[in-house]
Amino acid sequence: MPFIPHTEADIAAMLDSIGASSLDALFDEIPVDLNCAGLGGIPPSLSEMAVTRLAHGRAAQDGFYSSFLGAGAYEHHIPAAVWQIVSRGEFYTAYTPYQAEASQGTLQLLYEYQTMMASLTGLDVSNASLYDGATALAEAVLMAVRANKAGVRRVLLPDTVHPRYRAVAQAMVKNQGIELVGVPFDKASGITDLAALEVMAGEAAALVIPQPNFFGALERVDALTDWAHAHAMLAIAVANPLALALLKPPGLWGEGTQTRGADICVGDGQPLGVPLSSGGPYFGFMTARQALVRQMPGRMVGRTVDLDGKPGFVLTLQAREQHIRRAKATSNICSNQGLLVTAATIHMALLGPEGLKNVALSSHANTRALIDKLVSLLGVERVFSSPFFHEAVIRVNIPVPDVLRALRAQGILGGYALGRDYPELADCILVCATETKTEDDLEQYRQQLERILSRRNGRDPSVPPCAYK
Amino acid sequence: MPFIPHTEADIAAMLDSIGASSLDALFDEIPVDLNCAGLGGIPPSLSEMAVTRLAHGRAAQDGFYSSFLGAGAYEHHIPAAVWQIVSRGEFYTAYTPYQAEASQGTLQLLYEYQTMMASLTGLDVSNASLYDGATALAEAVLMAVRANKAGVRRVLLPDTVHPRYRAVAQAMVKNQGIELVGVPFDKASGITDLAALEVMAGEAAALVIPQPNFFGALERVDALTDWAHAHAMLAIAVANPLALALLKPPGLWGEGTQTRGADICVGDGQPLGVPLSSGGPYFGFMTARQALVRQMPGRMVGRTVDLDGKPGFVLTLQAREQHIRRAKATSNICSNQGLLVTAATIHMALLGPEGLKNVALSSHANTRALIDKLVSLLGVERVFSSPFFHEAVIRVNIPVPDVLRALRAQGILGGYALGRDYPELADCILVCATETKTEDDLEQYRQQLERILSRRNGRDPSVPPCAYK
Amino acid sequence: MLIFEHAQTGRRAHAQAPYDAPAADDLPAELLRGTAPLLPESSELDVVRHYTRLSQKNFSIDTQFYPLGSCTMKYNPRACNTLAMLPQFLARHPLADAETGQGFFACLHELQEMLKQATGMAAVSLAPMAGAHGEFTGVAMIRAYHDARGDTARREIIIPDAAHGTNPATASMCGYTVREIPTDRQGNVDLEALRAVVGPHTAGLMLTNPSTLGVFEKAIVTILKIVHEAGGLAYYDGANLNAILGRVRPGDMGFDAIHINLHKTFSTPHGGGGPGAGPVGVSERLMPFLPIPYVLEERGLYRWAEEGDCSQSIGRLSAFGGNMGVLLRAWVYARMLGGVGLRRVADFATLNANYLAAELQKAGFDLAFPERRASHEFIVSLKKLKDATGVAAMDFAKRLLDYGFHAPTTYFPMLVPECLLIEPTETESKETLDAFVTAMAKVKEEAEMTPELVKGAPHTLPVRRLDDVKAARELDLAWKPV
Amino acid sequence: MLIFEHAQTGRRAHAQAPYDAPAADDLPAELLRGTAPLLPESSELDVVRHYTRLSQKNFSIDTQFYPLGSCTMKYNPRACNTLAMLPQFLARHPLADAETGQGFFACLHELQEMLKQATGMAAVSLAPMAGAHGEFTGVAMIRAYHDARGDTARREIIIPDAAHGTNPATASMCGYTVREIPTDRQGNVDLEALRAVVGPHTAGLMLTNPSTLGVFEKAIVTILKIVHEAGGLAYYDGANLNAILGRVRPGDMGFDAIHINLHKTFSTPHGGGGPGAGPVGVSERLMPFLPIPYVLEERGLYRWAEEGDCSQSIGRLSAFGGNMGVLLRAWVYARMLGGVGLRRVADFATLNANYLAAELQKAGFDLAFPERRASHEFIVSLKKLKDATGVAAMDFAKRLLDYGFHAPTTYFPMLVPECLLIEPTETESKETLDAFVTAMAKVKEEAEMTPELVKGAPHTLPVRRLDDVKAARELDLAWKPV
Ligand SMILES: Cc1ncc(COP(=O)(O)O)c(C=O)c1O
Ligand SMILES: Cc1ncc(COP(=O)(O)O)c(C=O)c1O
Repeated sequence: MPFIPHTEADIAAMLDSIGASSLDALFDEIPVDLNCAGLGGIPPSLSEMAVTRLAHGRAAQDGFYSSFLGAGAYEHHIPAAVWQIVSRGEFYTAYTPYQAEASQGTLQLLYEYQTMMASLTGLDVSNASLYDGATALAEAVLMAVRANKAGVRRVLLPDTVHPRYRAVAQAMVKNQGIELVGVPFDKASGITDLAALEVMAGEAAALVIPQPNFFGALERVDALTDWAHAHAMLAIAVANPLALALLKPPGLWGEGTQTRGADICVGDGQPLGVPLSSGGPYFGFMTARQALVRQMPGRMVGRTVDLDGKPGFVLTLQAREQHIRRAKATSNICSNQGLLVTAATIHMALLGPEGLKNVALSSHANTRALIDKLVSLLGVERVFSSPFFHEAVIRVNIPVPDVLRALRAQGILGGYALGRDYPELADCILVCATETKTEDDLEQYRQQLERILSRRNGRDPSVPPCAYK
Repeated sequence: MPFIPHTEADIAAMLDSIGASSLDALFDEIPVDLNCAGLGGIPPSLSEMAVTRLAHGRAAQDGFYSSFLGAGAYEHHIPAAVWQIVSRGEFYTAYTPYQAEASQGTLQLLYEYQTMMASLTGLDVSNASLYDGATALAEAVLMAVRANKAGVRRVLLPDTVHPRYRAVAQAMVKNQGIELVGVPFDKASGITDLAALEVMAGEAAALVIPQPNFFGALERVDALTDWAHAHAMLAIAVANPLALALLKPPGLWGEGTQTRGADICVGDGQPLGVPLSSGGPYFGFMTARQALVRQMPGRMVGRTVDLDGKPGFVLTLQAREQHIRRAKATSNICSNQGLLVTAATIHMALLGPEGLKNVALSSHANTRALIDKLVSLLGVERVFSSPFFHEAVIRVNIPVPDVLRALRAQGILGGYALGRDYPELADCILVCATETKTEDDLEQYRQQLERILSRRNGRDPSVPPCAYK
Repeated sequence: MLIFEHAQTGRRAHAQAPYDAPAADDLPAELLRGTAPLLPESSELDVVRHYTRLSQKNFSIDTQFYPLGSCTMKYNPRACNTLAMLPQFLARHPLADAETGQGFFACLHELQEMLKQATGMAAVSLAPMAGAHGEFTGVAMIRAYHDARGDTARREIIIPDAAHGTNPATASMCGYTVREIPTDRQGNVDLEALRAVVGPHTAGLMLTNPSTLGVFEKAIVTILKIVHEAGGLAYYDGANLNAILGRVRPGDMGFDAIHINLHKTFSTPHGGGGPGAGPVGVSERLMPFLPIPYVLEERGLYRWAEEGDCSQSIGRLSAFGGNMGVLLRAWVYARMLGGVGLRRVADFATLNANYLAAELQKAGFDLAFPERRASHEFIVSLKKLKDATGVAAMDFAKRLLDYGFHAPTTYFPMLVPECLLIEPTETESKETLDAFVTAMAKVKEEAEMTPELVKGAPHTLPVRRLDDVKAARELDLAWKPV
Repeated sequence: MLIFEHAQTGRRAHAQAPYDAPAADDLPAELLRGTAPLLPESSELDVVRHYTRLSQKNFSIDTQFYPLGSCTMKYNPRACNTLAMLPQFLARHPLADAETGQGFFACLHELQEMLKQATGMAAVSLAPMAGAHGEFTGVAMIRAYHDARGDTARREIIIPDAAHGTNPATASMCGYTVREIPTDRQGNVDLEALRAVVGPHTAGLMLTNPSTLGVFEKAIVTILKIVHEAGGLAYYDGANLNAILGRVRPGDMGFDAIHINLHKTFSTPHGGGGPGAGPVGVSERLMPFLPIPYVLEERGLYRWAEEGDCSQSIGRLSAFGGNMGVLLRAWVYARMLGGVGLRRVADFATLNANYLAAELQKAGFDLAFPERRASHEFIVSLKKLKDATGVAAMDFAKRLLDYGFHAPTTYFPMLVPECLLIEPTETESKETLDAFVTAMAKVKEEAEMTPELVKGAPHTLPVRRLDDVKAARELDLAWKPV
């Protein structure tokens, strides 16, 4: 009986105390005809040893790759200390800190996290996390619409925002009759087209501004922010938090001294100490101006004092949340991504402002070096002219799927094929080299790509066929 | 400055407080001509990320093998909980519990460990560990000699004891003028020759009795123990602690009701939750009869009470130890293998008596199955007739180094070549299959061995040459 | 002390960052940051020590009995953590081709299949990242279903008053109006009230069974019949699945959509707030609307089902498909328990709850539904004690902390005054339950003899009772350097 | 509560053992165990909870400042743990062929080379498993050297009275007689006394430098000259190497054999007692006697040097070559610090010690050697305080625990009455040192004002002062079921 401590004697004594004749008797309120015969369809119990062997086998089957994939999830070095502390039972096996006095560890950490995120984004307040960057964007859209006094239910969502984020936002807001309107990008620079925006002025509750955008390109965030405010819209930043160690924080976006900066900033916290993990768990972050704090979704931790006046921490502003406000809550979110926030907080504390900035700089330098190497090859060119941060788009003159498959056969994941989301960029690859990559890794990529391209005339016999269909 | 927190301002303020002009000034008592220029011969500092990459590369280079090696170190499944708890900072980064009140975690755990080991070996008292099984044997020999009222400095050490243990004991006791006398084994049964013993009666302080012995064979421990006592010698057991979940505990060895059992039991605790780890750290255990407690080396934890009468734990009988008794101490040991004992204690608690016995039984059954499979091959035979526990000797009819190298090329470590320590067994391999092995693993071994043996006439072209010379 | 207070300008954990990072001289100055963010400048030792010590200020399953009702705080097997964090799984990029992750996909696919078996649903998607996210998914599918049929007048979701707050909040997020229905004296849905609200506006019903009152909704078949006949669909909030695993399945009860909180029933850790995972299961008719991605198996090869595979899908719920690490932990758990073990979960969770209820009743506590069988949890009401002594459920809860027990859930469900919702889970031993009963009895006695002691609790924790009101009034959500 | 008291007959952690293990019907009954051993029968949750809670009762570097003199309790980088526990290193069998472990051997070989560089010795063996084991190795080599020359009358080892207990104990284990020599007022070896004892019976001298008094032996060259001229060899106890790393090397001082406590200077964790590692370094003349195994590199391939390689070796010190996991941790540490970083260790360990000494002196504490430069540690004597208040060093130490600081080493070295040997290490920040000074001053004040408070300390730990005498008189070394 894995994980069940009961001895025969325990069971007998307990049934006796209850006054029940058997375990079955405890289910006597369940209508008999609903009873299921058991879970025979589920494979039999394995010992920890056997599952360990199975899992190791599966992991070994998948192996490791030299990856140049970014597109919203980034490979960074995570200090060994981070997950050793995160895995401590006291963090790992606690619930949401409902009993504040018995949860000061988690609560203080969250308060520290909120402080770090507020500062990193240049805004006043942070919540304690949302599911991921994409749902955080959706929540920001809902928040902006709630905050809109005029009842406008339309939000401008540039095409340069991560396509998956746009899809999630769409799925999450459409049932509330909110319209998300795309904004095209300039084909030369790869950033949002300010001219196109002008056409859309007026009826929108907010403009979303990605920085860097999905192509790695740096948007003209000051102009966009000021434009949004000039048109009575909120400015919602979607940012890579690592980039913010280097880039102007959203809270300061805008030109001139009158600007108030972006109103809300969201993004995915994964680059801050969360392993790629095949896609999750990551965490969404959200910060905002103080004025919007009561519109925020998700938990927040506040500092207060105890009976003796000693400082301590509690969940606060719970009246926004579903367990109090129910149908009128700012969101239905309950469980969030607390443990990942724990990792991020320790990660940021270990790196500090200089360390985080160095990671950003090194990642960026690696991507620059890679791009330089690749565009030196015949048949490869850069696509967009804007400055980029740690990720950029290249165009290749043979079919992208073939290129990527051939690279994969050499243990290299060459990047993200943009054609899937942008048909006009079907010959383009989004590549990223973080600080984890060495000069040798970059050189491997270049050499392999050169080899692949140089055979462009015949079909390369070393390209394995696609496994699917 | 890795791991140094000092800021420039700190350094200035601290030097100021000291009244020193520079860091160099702090070393002004070191004779100038001894000053070394620095450690330029040591490679420059790497970031954690860079060392991580380097270490991962080295580990990947080594890879994994399907191993049938035992010979004193055994592959067992270790519950995931064990090392997750052991790695907790409070266990991992504490020192020897000199301040008992601030070390009740470690001290209580050690008391629990002592309890478990005493019971497992059937003896009264346990120390808190020695370096490894081999040094534990050496310490037992010294202890037996100390305890010998007649001043006899001779101990009988059968050839069936692990050759490395014998070597270590020799290195550690020879300077005190103690003589270790070998006892031959019976070539048919593979166990200590009782007849040969008779010849040696008289002048010895102790007889060492391995169970199982180095060949995996089960010694006639009752007869040996009684023989030792009949000749006024102490009986020193050297046991695999996992085997003791199944086998008669040394404290009960001997026939008839008058027997007092072995006097001391030592061994290596590695099978109790310690990974193979390329050879260490493991830990040596030692238990003994109460009467010998003051002769024991190493730390011991005792239960006592605090000022309020509440139970608590302290290091005790420290007057035996080097830091008090100095030149007259029972041993020079100071640091022991505490963290491994931590692992073993949690491991034993998780497995319990039934679990530990099941591991022993499964390991044994796997080895039996393997031996049956292998001896069914032409050219393979069992060597010794005695019953064995989870390890046994086979003879092959082509050179052992070739067999092992050919197996290794298939990812299999086929066992330990006995010729190195027993020239007369140059055609023999000691094999072991623990509970971690599946039927498929055993079958792989059989098939590969069959393939290798079937080519016995020509040199097998698939045998790679030896890398050395 | 905050980590910021351990910090010092110029201090660094030097091993943790590449040195001499090259300047980003290609980036326009106006896009760069002027001042450094307020991250602590600390040494590695200070960070490790600070967070290790902070952790010690938490109660957790690994350190305390944690009978937090509705949260299923059972033992989180350590192997789940170890195996979910195997380096290949951790290093895998979410957008890497499926060919490079067949081992990983095999685990997810098995989990998907096991969840189908355990719930009796026709199909499962692992995408939602928590229970509430699963609820959203389920209700969005219900809406997509009606919309697809042009049945667009259905704009109401019926929810019992005992429901968890996520249920009504979810309905609102899906653009629905909530119709709350009362609970009867026995803790059941009031059937008359249900009949009164159903109709052509009914999009569906959301129900937790066993309910958050800790009792099994006996008339479940009738309830679903009423809803279905009115043209509505039925959503099952699987937060309490631990109570009935292998005994009765939501699919067999007739539900159209469900979620499962893997961080409850499948014992993945809650991490002080999350992450969870809330896979959804659906009946045949909702299958076309399942969110993406989910795992497809075709001729022995696995891949994600994506946009092209399911044109009617409600779409994506996350950028990269869900909380994979949580799913892997649940997979390990389910494989260790197996079919028989999963059924035992319900048996022993129920045994523990009923035993604890019986013992507490013997110790003089009032059960909210004494005539009912407890499911995996049950409610004690301290109303009488409060009236007699002034000691409220919250005071009582805080005093339990002093005895080394995490408090049960307080003031939820809101219907029962001064309630404690107690869920022991199957992984706790009789001894632990007995010790808890002793502590409960002791606190009751204290409440009667020395009520101030209880009202001033806790007394032995890192802080005494904290001022919630001040926290909300004088908002302090981020530290500012002085 | 002991783990045995959480146990219950028939209870098990069921996931942790193969089921249905086949009987060992081939084994003779008389060789089998009759009754089961007294191991606890517990659930996995109970075990995890028990040991997690026990761990919280420890002070440790990760949770407290730990200025335990002579023990060098500095930050143990977490990366060392992670990387030493890479699965391939953990899974490697010690007897697997060297060809299968070239990556592993490369790390060890680098460590061997780095230690040679750091100590200035001609060769290093990584075999000894702790400092004392290294001492044994060193003295055994000295003996082997004399014996090999037929110089067998040398049967005495000279050891200063300030030496650690392992030094004399080691000499005895090697069959030597100990000649203790006194320390002068300045904390130096008494040269006259040394001259008086050396002679044809002298096998060697064992010395710690800086000594355990926290001062550098200025006349070290003279001392070694005296010993060498008498035909003896000199052994360096490297426990205090942290003080001089990169500043002065034992090899350059002229020592013949040394050990290094990797669990001190190279920051491998001490694990509540061990494991440590005590590699030995030797001068040219002792090279033939090095213990086996050590790592050989031949044409780019690594392997162990074994019996056949070195006929004069003193032999084996362990079954499988040493504490590999500790060595790997030290390798990671050394690679992260590099040559420059290792030198900084001594700089800042010394800065911290001298600063702390200066501040404590200002706070009214008596330094044992106020005219001397502190090395990486220093001694405070509480003799005056004791005389005035009755508060002994031990009381003082216990009271520091209440303030959240581990106590310094007490009553060692024995020469200084009521001493505290304080070693802050380089990884602690100025703030931490200042906080410690404040606590020291506070306890001093308490000792003066309310001595009983200090004598009754600790007051805030899991237990109050424990009765050592009872522990030794009424020996209770193992629990017995009642
Ligand atoms: C009954 C019930 N429904 C839904 C939820 C929400 O689940 P989650 O926290 O996973 O979003 C909970 C969580 O406590 C619950 O108890
Ligand atoms: C000066 C000195 N020498 C030797 C030793 C013994 O080292 P180990 O504990 O590693 O055996 C110590 C340990 O405390 C020490 O301080």
